Amino acid sequence: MSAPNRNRLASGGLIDRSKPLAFSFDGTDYHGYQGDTLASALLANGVRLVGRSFKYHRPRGIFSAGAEEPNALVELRAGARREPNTRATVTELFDGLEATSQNRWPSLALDALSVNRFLSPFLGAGFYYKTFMWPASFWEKLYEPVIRRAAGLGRAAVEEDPDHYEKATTFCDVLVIGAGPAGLMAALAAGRSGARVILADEDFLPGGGLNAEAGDVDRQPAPAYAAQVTAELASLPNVRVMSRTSVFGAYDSGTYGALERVSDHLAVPAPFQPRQRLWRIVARRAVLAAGATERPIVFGGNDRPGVMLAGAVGTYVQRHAALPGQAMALFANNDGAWRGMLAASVAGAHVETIVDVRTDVAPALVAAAQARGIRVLTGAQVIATHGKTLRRIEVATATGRERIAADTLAVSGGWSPSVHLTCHHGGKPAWNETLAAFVPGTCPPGLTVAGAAKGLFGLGACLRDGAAIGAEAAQALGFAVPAPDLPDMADEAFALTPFWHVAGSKGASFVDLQNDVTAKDVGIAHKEGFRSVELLKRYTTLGMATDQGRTSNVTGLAIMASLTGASIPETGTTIFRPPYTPVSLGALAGHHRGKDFRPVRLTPTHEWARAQGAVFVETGAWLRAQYFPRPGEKDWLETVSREVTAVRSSVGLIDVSTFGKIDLQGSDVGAFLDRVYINGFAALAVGKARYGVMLREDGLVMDDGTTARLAPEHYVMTTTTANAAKVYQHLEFCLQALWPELDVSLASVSEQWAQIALAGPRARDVLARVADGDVSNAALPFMGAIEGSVMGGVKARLFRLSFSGELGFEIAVPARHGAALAQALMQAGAEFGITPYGTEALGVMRIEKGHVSGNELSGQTTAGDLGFGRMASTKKDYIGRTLAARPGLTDPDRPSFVGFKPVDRARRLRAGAHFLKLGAPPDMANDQGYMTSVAYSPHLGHWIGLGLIKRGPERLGEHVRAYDPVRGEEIEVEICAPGFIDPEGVRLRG
Amino acid sequence: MADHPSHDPLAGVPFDRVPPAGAYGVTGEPGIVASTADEPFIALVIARNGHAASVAGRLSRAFGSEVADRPRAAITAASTVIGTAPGRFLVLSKTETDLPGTLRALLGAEAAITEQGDAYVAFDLAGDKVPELLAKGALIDLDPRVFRPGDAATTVLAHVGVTLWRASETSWRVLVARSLEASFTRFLIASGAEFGLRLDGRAPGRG
Amino acid sequence: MRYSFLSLLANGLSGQSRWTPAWRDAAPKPAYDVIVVGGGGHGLATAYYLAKVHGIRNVAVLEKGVIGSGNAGRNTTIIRSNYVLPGNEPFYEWSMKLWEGLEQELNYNAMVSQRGILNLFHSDAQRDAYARRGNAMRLAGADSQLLDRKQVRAMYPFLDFDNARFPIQGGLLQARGGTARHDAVVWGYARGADRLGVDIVQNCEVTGFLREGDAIVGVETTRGAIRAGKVAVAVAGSSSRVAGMAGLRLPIESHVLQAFVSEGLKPLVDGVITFGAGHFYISQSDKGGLVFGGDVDGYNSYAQRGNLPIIEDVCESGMALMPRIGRLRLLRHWGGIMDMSMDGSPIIDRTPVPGFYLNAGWCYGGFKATPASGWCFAHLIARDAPHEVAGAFRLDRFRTGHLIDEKGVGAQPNLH
Amino acid sequence: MRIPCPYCGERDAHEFAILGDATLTRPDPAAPDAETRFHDYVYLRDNPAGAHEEWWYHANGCRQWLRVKRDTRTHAISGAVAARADATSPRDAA
Repeated sequence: MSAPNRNRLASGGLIDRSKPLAFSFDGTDYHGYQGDTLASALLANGVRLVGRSFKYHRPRGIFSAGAEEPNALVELRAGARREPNTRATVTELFDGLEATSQNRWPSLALDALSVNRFLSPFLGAGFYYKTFMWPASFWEKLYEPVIRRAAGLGRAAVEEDPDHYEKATTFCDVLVIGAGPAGLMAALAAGRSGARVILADEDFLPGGGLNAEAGDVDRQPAPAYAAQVTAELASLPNVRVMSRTSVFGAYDSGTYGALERVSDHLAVPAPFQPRQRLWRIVARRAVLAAGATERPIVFGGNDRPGVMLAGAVGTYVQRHAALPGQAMALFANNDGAWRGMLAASVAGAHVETIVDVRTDVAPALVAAAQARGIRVLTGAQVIATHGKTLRRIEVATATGRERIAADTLAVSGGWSPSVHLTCHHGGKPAWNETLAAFVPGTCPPGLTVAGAAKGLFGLGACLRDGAAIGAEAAQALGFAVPAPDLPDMADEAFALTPFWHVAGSKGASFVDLQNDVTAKDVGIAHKEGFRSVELLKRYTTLGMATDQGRTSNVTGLAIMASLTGASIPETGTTIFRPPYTPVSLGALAGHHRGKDFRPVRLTPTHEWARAQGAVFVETGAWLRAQYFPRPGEKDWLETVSREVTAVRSSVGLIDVSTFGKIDLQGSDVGAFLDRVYINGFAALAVGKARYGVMLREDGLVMDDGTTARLAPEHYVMTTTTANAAKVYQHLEFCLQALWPELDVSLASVSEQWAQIALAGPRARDVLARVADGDVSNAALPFMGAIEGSVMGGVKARLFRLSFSGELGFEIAVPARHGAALAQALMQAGAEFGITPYGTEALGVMRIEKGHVSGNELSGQTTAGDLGFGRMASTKKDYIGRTLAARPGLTDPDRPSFVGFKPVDRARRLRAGAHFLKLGAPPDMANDQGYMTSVAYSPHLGHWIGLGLIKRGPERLGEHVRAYDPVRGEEIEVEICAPGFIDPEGVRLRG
Repeated sequence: MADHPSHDPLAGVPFDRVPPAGAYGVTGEPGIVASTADEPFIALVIARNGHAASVAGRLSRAFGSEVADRPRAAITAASTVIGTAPGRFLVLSKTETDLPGTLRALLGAEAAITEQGDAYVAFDLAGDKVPELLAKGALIDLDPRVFRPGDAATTVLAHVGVTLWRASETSWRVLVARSLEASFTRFLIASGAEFGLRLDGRAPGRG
Repeated sequence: MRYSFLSLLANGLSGQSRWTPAWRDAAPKPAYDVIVVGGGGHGLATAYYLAKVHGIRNVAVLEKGVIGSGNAGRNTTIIRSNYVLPGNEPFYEWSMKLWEGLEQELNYNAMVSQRGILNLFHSDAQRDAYARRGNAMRLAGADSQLLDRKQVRAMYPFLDFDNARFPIQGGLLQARGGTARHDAVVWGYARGADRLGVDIVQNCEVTGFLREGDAIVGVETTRGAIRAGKVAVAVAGSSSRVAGMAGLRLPIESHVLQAFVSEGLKPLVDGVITFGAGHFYISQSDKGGLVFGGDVDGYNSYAQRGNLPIIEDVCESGMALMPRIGRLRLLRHWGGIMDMSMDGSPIIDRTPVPGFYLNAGWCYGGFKATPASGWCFAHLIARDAPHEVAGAFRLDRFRTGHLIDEKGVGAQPNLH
Repeated sequence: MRIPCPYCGERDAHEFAILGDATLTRPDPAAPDAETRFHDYVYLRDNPAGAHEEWWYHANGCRQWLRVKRDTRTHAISGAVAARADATSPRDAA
């Protein structure tokens, strides 16, 4: 177990050799060390084949050492915790890690779909758009299912994600993104000023490039210097260092999204710890110090396992003491890559050949390489590679071609600054000819870029720039920044000759490794006119893979530019959309899933209702008692019919606390109500309530409800449950924005008052036993509203209202007394067989009575449609009055509110059925309206319905078809007046 | 899911019930103690147009603490007055059994008074980790260096509207709509479990 | 070049060297019979049908950038005809019919894939509303099925049936609904129009109108003035700005709608699913990415990007519906500028300005409308009378009160 | 996006509901062309790409209606004032 890894250096690196970690890949056990990534541990164990590409299923190895990884994607963990498409290069190794290769069958080494590569001459860019059309019906049946199965990468878990996620918000003065040399110095400069600083870094070890740096900084090894600065930052109370935290998006007003991988480095999260935490970081200033990404050179066979970015080779050797191979070569166009390879050689890597496209490489570099026994080929290009995993490269030099043995080919085409976040507000990067790279353009407000992310490629320059930018950010916010102490660093000269593509290559030359987009595909796009960068990307899928084109975008652009003859900036820019790196959906959801998806509102009688055996139903955010089944009842209909019958014959009660309740106080409330209701309220007497209908300004009905006048300057309004918040907001708009001169104060009292409706012929008898005062018809007549008390001194508001059509009262008490009131009413009504009823029975009774509710208040109906036309005052202005008069809203042909009975009384009605004239063919031209609500009326012994039908009130008695093909039904119904029971209202006035 | 236990502090607690009093999350000394034991009398004062300053002044004199027309909590041993909106104040009292009556007498025609004592459940949150817990739901800056004792905010915590204030260096109060008590308590438990949270429920009696 | 087995074979054998541009990158001529402003799906489809159906071939499509770079390339690719109102449903069903023959019509595989769209419902009231809608669809000749909870579970067993805050009660299925490859639709119409003689002029932004009296007789552009018998505008997202140049104020606001795609995955979601208890809909592309979205961000915007609250809201809904997706990753999100009209329905109409034709107000529903929108707009332009399935999409309906408000939320564009 | 509420301070837009253009004035219902004016008021919008003054309601805060000045191209917010004339910002008053 603790035997040294095959490709592990004996010493050096930032791994802890005393902490071996066991892991498996494709079922084979290996071990690595604390400080490894999965990729470094695989390399140290000599594993070179790790994945298959998207389209051609070509064998692929580890290509990079960071988030830009296009190849080394694995399924991490197993079972419900399976994480597809996980980059081995940023996966921190932990004991027990289990990884599996993906997008292959039956095995990684023997993938059946690798036959695709033999079809590759036919599968070029745009291939799909030109074929699979014959015959048409084969697409869904044959072609697409095959394509879908072959496409995709990893597999999602089958079970529910067992881990927890959290979201949190934090605030700072200066957010520093990236803890490399520039980021560390920026955080230090800002932190020393006393500003609140957050330093967020995606790695588990702060330091960035310093951790892969062979040289010294400030007279100590670079990683030690990083550790020293990190330690100082951690000691500052105003600085928060957030490792394993990727800032993934720059949103508006200085809000940044960040993902903290709290537990991803563990087999399972610690008790009560989330797997990941989403941070919203609100920063007054931000410093982007995200570094740069190396880009490859495109040549034949450049995707073979063993071909790797040069900087990644340096990282594996220096930071992880892992050798990507035993015989290395470099193919580059810049000095930086040389220096990295020389350092790797010093560290123990066997670097044998350097191939550089340039003819004018600095003699000192050439001499240094040769001094280490490295063969140097300048003015040369790699044109092909060989081996299942890399064994030989083929190089074209000025004098000819030769094959050179190498199991690892480091490639460097230069570096692209990580400008991603600078683009998130639409900023376009600018092309820098000297660097042959895009550098930040217009940045999001408050964000400045430091170090390599803005194109500074020397370590000293990055350190200095980071300090300056960090200081500037803090200073801009008014903090005094002490002069930073900078390590003395000289920079190596930057030398690069832009070079993108070895034109005379043999074999497929991949631009986008993950999506298998080749240089030839770029050529096809060019031939077919998809030449602007947006079209190129969409047509070829270049840059659309999980690596977001980090190593391919610029190269693809450059190849297209060379084909069109235009410059790179003329051809386009590569812009980046958030997120910077992919973010788990679980983290974005946080705690809000399952039953905690949304808060639940419970009525004051919830526990009481549960004790009564209630079945609950979701009504918006509320949970309400739907019905109260009793033993022996065969279905809900029997229960509901019993409840309805009990109310109609004796007495029942229901919690109606969910209605919106709004207190209105002031000298202008009456005038105000007149302006928001279609009917008049100014003359409403104290102690009385009135039903009102409210329109939107466009003339359609918004809501209905009753408003009672409790005192000369005190009213209380009820709204429907669904519209409570909307109506309150509307009233506040009217008062604050339209008529601020009115003396009206609004207060929501929905939560303060529990409200219970008591209905039925025995309602008064029951109430009389619970109320402390007189509730006789004289004291509390129909539509009366009085303040009093119940249960021996509990403050109460008593309303004589009825939704059911029976003698009815609504009794409001302070919410904490709601359950006690229900109990008291039950006790008082016991001798009458008082029955608790739920929303279903309430619905049945309102339908029997012909009252409108949510299904009719659809936002598509006018007051006239619903039969309230005559209620509308003609003597005053009110919201919606003017536009309600438009011809389209007053058309007599509009569907209007009426009742319906099945002609065959045994038939069941269905809401949602459309009305057709008898004999009319079922088509849209004959559509006359639809059934809005239905119920089985135990009182009548058959189903009844409410609905909207053209000229309804003129057609009472007419028979029409209720057409309901989605339930396979069609029945004949009779149009009738909407009140099925006691249309004269004798009962409720009783 | 079967291979590893999940640490759900709410396992077995129905979502439509206020979780019972007790200890949740990591064991040991709780990082947070949440309590709903204290049930103050509460009323909303709305200054009528043009009377905000006068009302604030009268409230200051009556309750013995500087009430300002801004999101602050004026705290004394017996009362707290919180600004929730221009000219709007939530008055909490431990002693005024007829708080609306007292306020009407005090403010006369200058303000509209609405009783709200049953509209809210008042959570007391104590412990160093309270700001970290609240940061898991809040979208406002509750850093103890910024949100000082006496600071108040009417805002949203994990989809639940609240009025909260910092009552002292180490204690915080949150008013939550009564119907949302169960959901809010679940948020507290889920977010506080990593610190250890002790929930002290209401004394039976007034609830 | 016509695409056939033969052409594919020939190109495969010749190293893909014989392909020719899918459409000409035309330079503008001084005058056209019709200028279509806007090189998105609607504009290109309009030009195609003008040429194909009405024989009007002296047509230019003017695009300020490259074709398909606006909403045509920034949507979630869903096609469906599951509307309820008589003003809408026949139109969208006509669009559905055109989708069903589109690829053969255009000789271009736009990957029209009828894997079904399922709208979940979670309450009796929602069920009733979906029944009403399903029946309306049948009246218009569309297909619809009302499924119960068991049937939904059989289709998508991995949805949260056991621990949901808002339990799934059933769904309205349109089996003919599905998705299409959005970019390919643009390219297919462009190629088809080009072959019929239409000039597709890219990087040509309209900066003003040429007037003769009241009438519009052409456009000013960044590539010079171009005269036209008729100017037809299909620039969703920019409708107010372009109409403003003609002196018109529109019943439209521009809002941002975000869309999301996950990393590529093996098949997981077959058809399109919409969540009825939150803002979330999802499908999976042929490449394997989960494509999903939710509500508009809610505020007027021309920024083509959104903010975290909606991203979180969408993912909360996604996790509530499909708790297995927690460990999958969001790969990209982006925003499109929606032409949100005041009743949530589009406008295809002449305007009070002679010579100026308007196609606008598609809200977030424009992609699925592409074929019928082009068809009906071409009809209007060619015949100066509305096509029968688009007769309700009048500009003056707000004045007359003949609104087409599917959601019933009134003149509040961000709620449609 | 964060909105500077004059009373509550800067708050995330998540706490607010937006109603749209705040430059419109509810017409006089007695005007002879009231229907046309109401049509314009309810339905027609300048919908500018750039500076926009709009109604935001601080639903999860002080429940004030604010007039917010915001750029629709950049989302940059340059100010917010309460709708009610006498509801001056306490910070201004201080």
